[in-house]
Amino acid sequence: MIDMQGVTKKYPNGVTALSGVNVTIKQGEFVYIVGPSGAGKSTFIKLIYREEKPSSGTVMVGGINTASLKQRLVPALRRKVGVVFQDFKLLPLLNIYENVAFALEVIEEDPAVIRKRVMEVLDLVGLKHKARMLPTELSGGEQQRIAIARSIVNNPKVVIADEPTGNLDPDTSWDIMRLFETINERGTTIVMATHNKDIVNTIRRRVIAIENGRIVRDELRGEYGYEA
Amino acid sequence: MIDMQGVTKKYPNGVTALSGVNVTIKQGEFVYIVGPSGAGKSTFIKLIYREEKPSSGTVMVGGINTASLKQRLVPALRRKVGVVFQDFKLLPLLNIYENVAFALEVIEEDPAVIRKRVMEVLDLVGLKHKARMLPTELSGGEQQRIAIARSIVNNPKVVIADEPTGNLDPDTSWDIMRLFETINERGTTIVMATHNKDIVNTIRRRVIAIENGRIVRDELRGEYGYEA
Amino acid sequence: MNCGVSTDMKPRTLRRHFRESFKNLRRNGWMTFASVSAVTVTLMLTGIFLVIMLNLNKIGTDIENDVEVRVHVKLETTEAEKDQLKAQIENLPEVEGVEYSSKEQELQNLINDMGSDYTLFEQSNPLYDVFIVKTARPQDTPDAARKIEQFSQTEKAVYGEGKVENLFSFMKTARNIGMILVAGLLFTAMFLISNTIKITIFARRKEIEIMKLVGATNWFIRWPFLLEGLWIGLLGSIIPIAAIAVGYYYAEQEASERFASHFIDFIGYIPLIVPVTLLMLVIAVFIGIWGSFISVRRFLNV
Amino acid sequence: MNCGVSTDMKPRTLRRHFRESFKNLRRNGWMTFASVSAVTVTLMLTGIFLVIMLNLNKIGTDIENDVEVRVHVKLETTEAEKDQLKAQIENLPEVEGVEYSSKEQELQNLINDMGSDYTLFEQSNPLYDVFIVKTARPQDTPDAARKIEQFSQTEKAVYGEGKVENLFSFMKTARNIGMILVAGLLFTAMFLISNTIKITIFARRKEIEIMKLVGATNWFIRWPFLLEGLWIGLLGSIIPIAAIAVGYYYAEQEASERFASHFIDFIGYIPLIVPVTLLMLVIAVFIGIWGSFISVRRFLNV
Ligand SMILES: Nc1ncnc2c1ncn2[C@@H]1O[C@H](COP(=O)(O)OP(=O)(O)OP(=O)(O)O)[C@@H](O)[C@H]1O
Ligand SMILES: Nc1ncnc2c1ncn2[C@@H]1O[C@H](COP(=O)(O)OP(=O)(O)OP(=O)(O)O)[C@@H](O)[C@H]1O
Ligand SMILES: [Mg+2]
Ligand SMILES: [Mg+2]
Repeated sequence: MIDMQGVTKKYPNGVTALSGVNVTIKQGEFVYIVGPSGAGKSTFIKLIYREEKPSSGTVMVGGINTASLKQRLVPALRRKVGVVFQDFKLLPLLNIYENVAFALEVIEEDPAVIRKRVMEVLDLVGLKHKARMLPTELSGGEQQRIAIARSIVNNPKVVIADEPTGNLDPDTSWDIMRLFETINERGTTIVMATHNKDIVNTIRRRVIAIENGRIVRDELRGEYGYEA
Repeated sequence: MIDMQGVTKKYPNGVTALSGVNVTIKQGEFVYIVGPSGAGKSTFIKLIYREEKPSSGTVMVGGINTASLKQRLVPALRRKVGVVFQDFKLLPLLNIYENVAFALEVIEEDPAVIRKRVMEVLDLVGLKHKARMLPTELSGGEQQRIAIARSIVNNPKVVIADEPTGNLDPDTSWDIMRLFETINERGTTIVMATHNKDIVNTIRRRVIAIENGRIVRDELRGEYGYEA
Repeated sequence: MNCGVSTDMKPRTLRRHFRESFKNLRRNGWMTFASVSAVTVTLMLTGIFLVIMLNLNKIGTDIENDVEVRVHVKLETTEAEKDQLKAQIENLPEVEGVEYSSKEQELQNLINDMGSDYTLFEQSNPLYDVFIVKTARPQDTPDAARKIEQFSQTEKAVYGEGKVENLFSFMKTARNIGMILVAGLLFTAMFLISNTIKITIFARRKEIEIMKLVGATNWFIRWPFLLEGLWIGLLGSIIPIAAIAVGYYYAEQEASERFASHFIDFIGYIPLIVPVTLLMLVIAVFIGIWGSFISVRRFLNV
Repeated sequence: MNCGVSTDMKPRTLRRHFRESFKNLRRNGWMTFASVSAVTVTLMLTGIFLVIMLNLNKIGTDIENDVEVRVHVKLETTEAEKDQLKAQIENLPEVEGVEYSSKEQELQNLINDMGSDYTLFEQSNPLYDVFIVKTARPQDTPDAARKIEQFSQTEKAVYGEGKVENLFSFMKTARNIGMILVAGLLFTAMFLISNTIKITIFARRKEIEIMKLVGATNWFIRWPFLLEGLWIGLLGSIIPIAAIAVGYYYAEQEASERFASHFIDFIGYIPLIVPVTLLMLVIAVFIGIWGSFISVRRFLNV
């Protein structure tokens, strides 16, 4: 599903965020990306939906080389990848319903289907009753759950989530994790950058640890591994 | 230091975020605010630095009634309260150094003092080497640490931090907590909204739990108390 | 995984874009107002200026058309010879019309113009019979005069030599300046409208970025913006078009009463209002859409 | 905890605001460019228009000043009586100057103007000796003519009755229209400049909000914005001021050569350029600052 070979990412300001990364993630896997602040987790994730292109090496997603992908075909890639952004990236002038519906409108889905499906996922994240509110009228954790709802609403083949529980209390975090597990059981690949030791150590899955832009550990059924 | 009596906050859209809150926080205290997503923690914090005014009840900060405070005097209040915002609120066009220095420039501090002090706090949060970068060039956790640096740079009497470790790995989180403890030992009041069970249960301080806009628990040396 | 995004838009998606463009006007309330009022003010200025320039041009043309050749007929000329001269003049390709005025009429005109002092001349009229000749194009007057002077019965062909050439050269310069001004104003109007739209879209570049990241194609993002540009252009042109339509109605009436004696004659209501209105509409709509188009494009390469 | 923030600014803070305003121009590069070019284009238009209107007004005034009273002196008047009449005319309060022209001179002028046909009159000159009277204010011409007509040696006082009144009423209307146009254009320029600045500041409202939350006073936030408005105004006025200064230099030279024969005389270089430049500078700077001021104010109540 996702295959990175010899990937290095150097930002224009000279910072090398990733270097020599080799990773293969198969369809249906559930992968945690862990590592200290500024290690390169978000950069790793941005390479998958092509917010960033690798400086060298190849990133293949579903058989597509993202670096050589034509501008015109980028939307097709992004529709197959649901993303929970670390900073949510909700459209500030659209209400919650419209924000989530947007991901279905871009694939020109039937309006009746959109209505049904959006209310469904809003219910899954427990925010059906806030559908008509604007993002600025929600708490941090609520915004995060909207971002999660949007990432899964169009049943993407891959969901990549950057710190999806950073603004959530443990209870709500577990609810979200159960949601991800359910989706994963249906065959969706899940890649999740996280700092949440409890979750990683409880729901044991493959753990890829990044430090200083390099993969330092890659274990099936791994642990969080950073102890304070 | 901070005294809320009968505080209710109803947002213009009709949501009641806090109701009947009575709390007194003394100078020098260290208080955790815990509770589920959307409980009213950020609203509680916004009342202290007067981003929001109470719908009813009184909020006194350092003897000032924030609701009746004249517009002209609001800056004086905010200079005594260092805030780590849940969404960081860094100025996007200023670099890291300038963002942190801004909190000292507003109090017309001596430029030499500003330089020294800003580099000092950037060092404390481990980001001295990124002083010339823009916020968009930092990782989520790095941005959060800049927000923390800015909140403490002018040695405020109160530091209120909304989820200050939400984007940090456990190691870095502990570093930040040690920083807060040091500041607290020097007499600064610290009010911190958090979802981090480990921290609350390890560094035992007063815990105020909010659920559905009401204070449901207020214990000295309390525990996080929400178990999944 | 199959690549590519269908480029045909479903009809319901077009409907969605229309709905979305209206919603965006409301969502961006303040910005919409600022853009619409910029269009309004700019078009108002352009429209008023256009109306004035077109009328000045008309008046200039009227003055040019007043130029004529006065052919003094030799004193001893017989009626038959006069007819022949008239025919000769009419045969000239430049000539459009010839009128005869006897020397008695001429003296009467002179007395009317200059005052009764000239009644003295009634005893011995020193004037000539004249043919008053109009050319099809006023600029041909000097040529026509030169040719007429060759005819045997012509004593003299007078057309204000020097003055007429100066008038034409002045009008030519004035027209060139006017054209430059109109072109400059149209350019300015277009620049200001598209500049305003650009700034408002610049302020929304984050939105565009997010839409792209969520999988929207460039055209999916563009459509509502283009439609917004269209509505802003249309909304902004309502007041100027109405104001000029009403204002010119009264201005033209007033002018035809007040200036009738000065040979000043405004362009008729319909012949002026129709093209001016159309031009304003075209500018507003075209620049609205085009301004949106190029501004959105800048932020689509994410 | 002590309330209140000192309202006196330290000198180093003012220096900081200057530094910050320059940095902001750079940080907002694209927006700065858009605002500056809006100011440039608007001022260019305003300036050119002003120059044209001022010159048209000048030409109109020149035409008005050409109006004169021609006093026909009775045929039997002696030289002494003529001197007395001249003195009487000069004593009128409206009158500025009186010139004498004998009937021989008058005929010569007529022949020069109308052609040699009129040499016939040399044998029996039907014209009068005339005094040519100029009034201080052209509008007083009809009054002066009426008074002069009462004097015993006056045969007739001619000033183009009817035509002159029409000319004045036309000029008055034209001046009023011109004034409305200039006022409208100045308003438009100010509106467009401040509107552009408003939109750019609207796009930065989040910044203002954050600054307030971090403890900045309203004036601390305002200063750099006001200075930015000032720089944008100044930067935007460079090109139009330079272009008009150079352009008018050549236009005036060209005009004085080309139109000398038409009594068209442009306003001198310095008397025109100095006030026009100052006006443009004032508009740019004042509206730059004022536009920033009112726009920032909208977002300061956080
Ligand atoms: N500006 C606002 N306008 C309207 N409603 C708001 C606004 N801000 C917050 N709310 C609502 O008030 C309630 C409390 O929000 P608050 O941000 O205080 O929650 P919180 O405890 O900080 O949650 P989290 O842990 O998710 O950050 C929520 O239901 C939220 O939707
Ligand atoms: N757009 C950018 N331009 C320049 N440098 C960047 C950019 N984004 C990230 N970086 C740098 O790249 C490195 C890795 O950043 P990244 O966001 O991938 O870290 P992360 O692992 O997600 O950290 P966190 O846990 O704090 O979110 C950091 O040093 C960061 O400063
Ligand atoms: Mg990250
Ligand atoms: Mg919160």
